[in-house]
Amino acid sequence: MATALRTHSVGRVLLHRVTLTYLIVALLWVVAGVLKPGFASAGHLRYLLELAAVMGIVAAGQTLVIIAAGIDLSVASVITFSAMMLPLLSPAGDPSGLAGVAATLLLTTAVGTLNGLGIVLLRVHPLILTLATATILQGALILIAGGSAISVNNPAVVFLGNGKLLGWPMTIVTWLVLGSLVTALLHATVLGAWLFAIGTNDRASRLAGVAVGPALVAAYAISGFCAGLGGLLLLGMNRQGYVGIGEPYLLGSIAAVVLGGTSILGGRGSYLGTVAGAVLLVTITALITVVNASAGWRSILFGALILGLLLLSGRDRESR
Amino acid sequence: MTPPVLATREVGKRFYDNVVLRGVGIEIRPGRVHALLGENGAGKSTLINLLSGVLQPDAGAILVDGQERRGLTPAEARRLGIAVVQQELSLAPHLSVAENIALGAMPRRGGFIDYGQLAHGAGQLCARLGLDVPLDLPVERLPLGQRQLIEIAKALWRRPRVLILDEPTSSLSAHEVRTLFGLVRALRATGVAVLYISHRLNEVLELCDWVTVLKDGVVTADQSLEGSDPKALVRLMVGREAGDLFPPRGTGGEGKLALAAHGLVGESLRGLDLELRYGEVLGLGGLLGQGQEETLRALYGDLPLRGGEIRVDGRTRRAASPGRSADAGIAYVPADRKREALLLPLPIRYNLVLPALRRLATHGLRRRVREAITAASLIREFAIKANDPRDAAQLLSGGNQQKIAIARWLPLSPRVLLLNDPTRGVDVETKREIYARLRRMADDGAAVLLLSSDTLELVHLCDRVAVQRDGRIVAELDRGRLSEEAIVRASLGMAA
Amino acid sequence: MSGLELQLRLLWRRNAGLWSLFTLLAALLVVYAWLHPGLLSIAGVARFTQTWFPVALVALAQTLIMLAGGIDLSIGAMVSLGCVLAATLVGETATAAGLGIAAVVAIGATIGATTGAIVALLRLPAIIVTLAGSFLIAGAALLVMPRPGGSMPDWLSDALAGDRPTALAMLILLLIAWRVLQATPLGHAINAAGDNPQGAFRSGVDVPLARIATYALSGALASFAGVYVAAQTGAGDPVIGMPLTLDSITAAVLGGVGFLGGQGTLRGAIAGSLLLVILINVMFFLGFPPVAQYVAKGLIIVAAMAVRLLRAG
Amino acid sequence: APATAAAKCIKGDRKAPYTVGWANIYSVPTWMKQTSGTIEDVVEQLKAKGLVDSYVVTDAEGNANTQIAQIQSMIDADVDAIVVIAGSSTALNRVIEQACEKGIAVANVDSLVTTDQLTVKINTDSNKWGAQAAEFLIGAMGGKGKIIIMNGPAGISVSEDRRAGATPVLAAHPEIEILTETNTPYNAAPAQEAMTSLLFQYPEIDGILSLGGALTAGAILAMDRQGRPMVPMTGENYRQFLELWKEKGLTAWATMQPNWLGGFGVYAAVQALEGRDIPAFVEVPLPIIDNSNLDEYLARAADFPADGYIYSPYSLEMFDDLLAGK
Ligand SMILES: Nc1ncnc2c1ncn2[C@@H]1O[C@H](COP(=O)(O)OP(=O)(O)OP(=O)(O)O)[C@@H](O)[C@H]1O
Ligand SMILES: Nc1ncnc2c1ncn2[C@@H]1O[C@H](COP(=O)(O)OP(=O)(O)OP(=O)(O)O)[C@@H](O)[C@H]1O
Ligand SMILES: [Mg+2]
Ligand SMILES: [Mg+2]
Repeated sequence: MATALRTHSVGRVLLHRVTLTYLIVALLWVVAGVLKPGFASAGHLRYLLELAAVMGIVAAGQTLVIIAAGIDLSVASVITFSAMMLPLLSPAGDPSGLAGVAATLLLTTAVGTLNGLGIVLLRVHPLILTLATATILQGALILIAGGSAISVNNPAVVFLGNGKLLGWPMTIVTWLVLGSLVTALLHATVLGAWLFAIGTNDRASRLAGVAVGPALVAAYAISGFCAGLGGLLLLGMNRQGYVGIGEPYLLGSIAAVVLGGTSILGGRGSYLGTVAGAVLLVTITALITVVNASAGWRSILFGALILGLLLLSGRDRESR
Repeated sequence: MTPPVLATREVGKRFYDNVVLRGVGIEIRPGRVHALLGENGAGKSTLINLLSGVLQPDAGAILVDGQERRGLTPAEARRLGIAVVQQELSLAPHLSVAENIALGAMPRRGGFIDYGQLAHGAGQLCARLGLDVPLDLPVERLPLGQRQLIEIAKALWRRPRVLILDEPTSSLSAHEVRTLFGLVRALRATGVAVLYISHRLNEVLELCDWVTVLKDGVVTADQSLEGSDPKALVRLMVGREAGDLFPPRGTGGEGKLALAAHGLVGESLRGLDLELRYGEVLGLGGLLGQGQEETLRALYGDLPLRGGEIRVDGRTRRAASPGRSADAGIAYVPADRKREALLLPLPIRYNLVLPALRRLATHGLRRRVREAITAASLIREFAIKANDPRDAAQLLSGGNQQKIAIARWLPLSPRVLLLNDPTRGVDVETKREIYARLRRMADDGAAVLLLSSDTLELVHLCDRVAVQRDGRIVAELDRGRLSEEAIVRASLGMAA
Repeated sequence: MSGLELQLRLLWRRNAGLWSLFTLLAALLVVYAWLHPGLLSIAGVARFTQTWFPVALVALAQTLIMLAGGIDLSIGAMVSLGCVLAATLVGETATAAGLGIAAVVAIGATIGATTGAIVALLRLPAIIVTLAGSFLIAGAALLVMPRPGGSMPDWLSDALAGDRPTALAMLILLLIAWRVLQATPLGHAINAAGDNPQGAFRSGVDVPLARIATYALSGALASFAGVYVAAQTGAGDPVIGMPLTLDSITAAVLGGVGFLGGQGTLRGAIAGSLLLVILINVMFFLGFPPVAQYVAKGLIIVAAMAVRLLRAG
Repeated sequence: APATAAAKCIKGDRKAPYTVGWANIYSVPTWMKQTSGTIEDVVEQLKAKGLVDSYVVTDAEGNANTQIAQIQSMIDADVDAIVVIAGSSTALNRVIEQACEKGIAVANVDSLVTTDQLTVKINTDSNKWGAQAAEFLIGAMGGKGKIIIMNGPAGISVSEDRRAGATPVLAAHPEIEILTETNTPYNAAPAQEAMTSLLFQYPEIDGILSLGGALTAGAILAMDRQGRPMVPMTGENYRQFLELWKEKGLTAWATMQPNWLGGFGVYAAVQALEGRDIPAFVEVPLPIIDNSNLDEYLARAADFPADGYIYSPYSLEMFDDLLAGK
């Protein structure tokens, strides 16, 4: 049980492990491409990346929260909420649609902030508090659903979901920008360093003068922002929001984070790993879609793939 | 001479490229208290981990009753009668005192836990250790010193033939140490072999019969302790003559009021009054668990108060939190470094800059180079024995971890230092450095409040000592009246 | 201190954080009984416990795992699998039914033990292993029964989920069984392994074994919940358990189980599951529309947690 | 009302005005919200006639076990009629039988239970749904070609029934090749994702047999994004699908699960309580949407939510006709 751990080698191993996850993704693409021609076509891979972008953006907030030893179970509801609220929040007089985008992101960030405040001030376990937030948002969705008589015609959102910038899909561009920001936040700012500290030992962090409360609120607020942005991208990609649009991203975002090597117990992890985790998850989801088998077998194949990849990508992890 | 019950033959141990033990032989015999000495990071804990099956040697052999044991596991070591007091690390915080004492060795009857025997046995052990706590209390609610006693009770529970104590007294007060020594002597009389690790050399001289000294992973002395004195021990460990442990005292106690507490009421505090001045080292003494730790936490802003007020520089403090205190130049070194100070899995470097992180950054952006330089200079100044500052802090030896807990505050140049047993598990040379530094800081105008379980520290380092009992300060001993006896008397509630 | 006194004090101590939950529940039960006097009859109690029993079982299953420091996302799938297996395997005669139920529970325990072995021996994160497990198990359930069907003997349905409070009796039996387990070294090892795995290992506790045992027990409980749902509904449904995973986690955490293991009690989890079930019923009788139901549920669950934690200080 | 009631479960001891309960499986999805709308509308109309005086709703949040508990609560509260969309085709059997024994009129609509001890089951025929869709598609494809079948979630009766209905039709046409099938929730995004991957996989697709919900909309979006030519396809009255159909000028066919099945359930239950002899099973004919009447539907689109379903008009008179088997 007392495994020898050295951080700089942990760092190396981690990097190594993240590299390994990327290698696995590549391997998976090659194997799938050989077995199922068309799977590894450039167009398909780009599409997978676009899908992974949404997962990756939602999982960005989740990464911050999990590194701080929390968890955000409200992301699915926040995504749906964002997609449903946007048409209501887009003023008719704004041709760019940016006002609606800003208002929606502000709203979801506020939801995240409330999550953080509840966790810090009421000292309720994040699992329960974010679950309660999700439940309350579901209630709000009953009111909103069916209320929006127009499908999305917000140009900013359509551009986000469908547009291209210098030949690159906007989803991927957005992901690149957000991903860089989150990576920088984690590794180049005091806040990021604090999140690692809090996730490792919040009591010790507090006694060392770390502003634990504000840092946690910030992490949950960012998670709310990321989920909101994910919702807008989905809305743009589908041109239509509906209740339940966020559902696959709840367990998906957590799985991407953990598959990417971030410890579910907090204190250890990287966003680069999450990126690989998101791509991995999206890839195997697509893979089981193209396998012609009954639903039962597909489910089994999916489970087996996750387990297999987990085994491949590293066994020296915590025993939880 | 009786044959050794537990011994090593030429054992070696390395972690990656760090060779920690080299050809170490040690023989632990029944009826003898055997001291294992060495500077921080010399390899003592590693050696006992080998002896107790927690780690496996890379070379050499472990011998139990003269027989070589390969692949020893903790469970097997236990069966062979080897019990180790690893400090607080192996307690289950949410389980009760009784359950922890019997952890892994529950008395059973017909497949079930025998609660009768558990209550009886655990109760008896607590009594023998002078530990007066309810058996059903979760251990997380106990102060560090009492947790340490439970760790000892846990080792004794198994009626060991070999008892290994890794710095068992490092957070016990003088009174508890007496009790423990009585117990160890009684065990010795019944033929138990004791291996005793401590950095408190006079304790070693008082209790132990034999000494093995480790230096950089090699045995440099293995001899009887008869006729030794502390200086001789230091010479054995460090290889040169020992200087005075404690620095000369300055004027002290004349500065302005830094912190003043009036009628504090809260967890374990029952109307506490205390004044701390700039330029002085104020000691805080007393028996274990009289609320001394709570006093420090209250001053640091970490304890919710139900009454009383705290003045900082003469101004009443309102919303208090550790963060605000740290910003105001107040530093706090907790006793329980593993749970309250260090971020064990994170790099040493990171641990060293955590409190100063914001100070070192510009506009919230970290300055890695500055951080690295700061950490490197702290490692040098405190002689922290680290292979690589990027290693996880948990890989450091206990004493070196303790150095981090103190060193990390220095970049903030705090004006008030609240220290809870800051030299716990620290070797003599480092202690000397820490004492000198504290004195220098006080001379430079800082206010130092030192809670210590080591009466020597209180007597020889402090300008003044306040003795706490039952949540109140019951005596203040100024320099003229400072003596070990006076502190113990006040602690026990006798007139000074 | 005598052994009995120690045992009683430990019991009391473990309830300490739960009084606000218990009080809230008592209040809700009074309100419920007042709104619906029919509750206060044997049949009323029987019917109420029937709806509660499966949730209580999964809450127990989750609590076991969380106590040992893990989390199980495959509990819902296991309920589904137990349900379809029961509707396929349980025969008409008493012997056949008994054997069938035993077989289902044994399968659940085996799958649980396998999961536990993967988590404990290969040291992989439980959250992902059990997520993968949930797909594997759900897939197996679909293979056993691609769509709802099968049947359970009527007499069995009546016995387990009829007008007699069998479910309540089983719940009490389970609590007693848990007390008994707690009084064994294994039960103790489970707690210690969750609380401080390294320390427990160093103290000679067989941590991997304790982990595997909890997963096996949890698998058995979840599959039995499936059997019960099959009996209660008279048939098998390959997806019926899915929503129960989240319920199980909520109930366990509400009942005071720490996310990091080591603390919490089964009766807390049972109380947590009761809160989830009774809230829904009380809100119906109070005439809450769905919108308000969601909001109220979210707020009450947070309040139930916050009150306890704030009082604990 | 006559002394001896004719409909199942009805004992004749309940008098107007009645209390109506709506045991909703999940109130959040838009389809369910629209269905609730028709129920509330019919309740209002019946209130005006003095037949109903109160109305209670439960929401099981998608959990069949919760739905059991809530129907139990309705029995305990002694409502007179219960309308239920079943969260599981088997799980509710026993509690519904209990309600029936208590003389409560139980109308089960849309997702049906397997028990027959209730007042009335109202539904379209899911088997026919699948069969007719398959027939249209095969016809539109000229009897041969490669298709992809898009199913709803696995393990759910409705989606299994629709698929089962298509099976014999497909089997009768050996020149139809099934490339592969999908199972997704009845939502656009997952369908679009699955379809996108499949499009890359199969360069040649001649038809899409989509068996409901928003699946077809997802398929169209996927094809559109890849610039693939549209092929004949089937679907449901999902507003976005109908709009895309018009926009792309598709060869398509749609039917629907009318939301007013809910309102109809209320009406039928109250009629039964009033002593009317109503059939144990009312099969609602599947309305067909094709190019001939697509515009009629789209003309009313603005009255329906963007992520909703454009259902055919209804009235109490129409319900009477349906009950009378007309
Ligand atoms: N698991 C490990 N991996 C790498 N290095 C280790 C590990 N454990 C210990 N070390 C290193 O081995 C050396 C000896 O450590 P050990 O804990 O044995 O010292 P010690 O003599 O007990 O010191 P102290 O008096 O401070 O407790 C230290 O340099 C420490 O950093
Ligand atoms: N998680 C771990 N992985 C590897 N080695 C560890 C780990 N935790 C502790 N160690 C090593 O095990 C040895 C014993 O651990 P322990 O925590 O008792 O340290 P220690 O040096 O004895 O501290 P103390 O001063 O409290 O006695 C130390 O040398 C430490 O480096
Ligand atoms: Mg040591
Ligand atoms: Mg040590």
